[in-house]
Amino acid sequence: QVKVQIAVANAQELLQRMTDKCFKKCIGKPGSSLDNSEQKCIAMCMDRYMDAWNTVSRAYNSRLQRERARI
Amino acid sequence: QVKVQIAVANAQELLQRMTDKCFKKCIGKPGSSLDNSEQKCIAMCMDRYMDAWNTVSRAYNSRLQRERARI
Amino acid sequence: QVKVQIAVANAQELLQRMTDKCFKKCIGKPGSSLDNSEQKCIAMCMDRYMDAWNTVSRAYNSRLQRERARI
Amino acid sequence: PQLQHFIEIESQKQRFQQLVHQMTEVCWEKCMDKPGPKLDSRTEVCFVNCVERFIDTSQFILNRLEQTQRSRGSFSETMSD
Amino acid sequence: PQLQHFIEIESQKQRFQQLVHQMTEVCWEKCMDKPGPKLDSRTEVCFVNCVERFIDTSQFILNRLEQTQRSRGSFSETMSD
Amino acid sequence: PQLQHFIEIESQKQRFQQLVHQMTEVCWEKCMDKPGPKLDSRTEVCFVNCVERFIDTSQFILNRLEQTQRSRGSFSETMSD
Repeated sequence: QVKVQIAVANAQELLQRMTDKCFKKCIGKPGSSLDNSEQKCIAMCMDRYMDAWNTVSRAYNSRLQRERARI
Repeated sequence: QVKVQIAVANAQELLQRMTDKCFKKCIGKPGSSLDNSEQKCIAMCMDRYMDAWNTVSRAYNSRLQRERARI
Repeated sequence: QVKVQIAVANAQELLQRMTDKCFKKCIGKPGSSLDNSEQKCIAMCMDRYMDAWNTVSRAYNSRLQRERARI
Repeated sequence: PQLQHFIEIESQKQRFQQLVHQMTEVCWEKCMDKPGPKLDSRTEVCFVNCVERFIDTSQFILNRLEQTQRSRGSFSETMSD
Repeated sequence: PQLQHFIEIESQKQRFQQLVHQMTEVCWEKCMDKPGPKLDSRTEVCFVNCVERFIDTSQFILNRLEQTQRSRGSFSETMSD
Repeated sequence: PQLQHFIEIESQKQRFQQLVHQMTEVCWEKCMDKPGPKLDSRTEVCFVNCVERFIDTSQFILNRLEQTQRSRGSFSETMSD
């Protein structure tokens, strides 16, 4: 239960930061609808943000492991 | 009581964000006093920030209503 | 005990904000190691951030004192 | 149950207000160049569109995330490990 | 009452420190171009002025907000609804 | 003790995740110009280096702060007063 709550909180935090970053990157002056090119930009931005998150997570993990091995 | 506490917390959050935004927009290099033109800028900035807050609040509210109607 | 906890929380907050500011100021494109010039920049940035923190703390304190005296 | 209902309503309002604060800040950066003596209609339209597009973006991302999870299921593993 | 006094003092300190962190960050952006080997006096004056003007701005806004509320009373409704 | 162990592990994970969120944001600004159809290898290397340098910076600052405190002891006074 606690695990699920933490996972949900993390997913929400990721979602919020991603929305913020991709909105800022992909929407210039907000128009009367989300046009096609903006949707494509958001989709790509999302995928890259997930890649970034996973890359950072792996890099941090391997750093922690190296430091533990050093001790 | 809870309602009052929430309203106070919201007013404080608005005040803090407004101070931050208007200080950044109106004060270039901070001088030895808040001069007249800076005060005028802050007063206008405040009013516009309040307008923005109210506009956003109304737009968000009407969006929520439209979505509820759709279901 | 509470005092120590607060002091620790403050030191952590300072450390986090300082790391963030000095990383942004001193590291352009992150390379394969923290080179000498980057280390020098971080050391200077840290010292100036501490100076800034102390100056702000003193200025705020003296302002509070002046306001109390006025009442 | 009445108290519970009250708490639920109040925390809904709280989330509403929090998002209003957040969107006001984001849209302020997008729509407000220099604060003038009045909120002109072009800026007001910009704020309204900004709110609508921000919510669209948020829903677009949420929907797409759910679809990806259903087909891959890789992200939830990453998050819980 | 002693414990209560202690808690009050400590949470006052906490608010003080929090504002110091916040103003250090705001004034760092306004006053510090490139960190040099020493805090030169011009930059130090800038930091002191920045703190004073930030508090002036905060008080100016608070006073003006209170005046507006007294005459209109519209904002508090918006906030509590 | 089992529950305590569980809580400890979970809050460690929580700190880990929090730092991942923070570094993703910082490194996103440093490494991502325009999101393309793929994460190219140059950008991926930039993210890995960014994480390593961010932790280096954090450790460098922490070590130097501890050294300064040991020799001067002035900061901890400022912070607790």
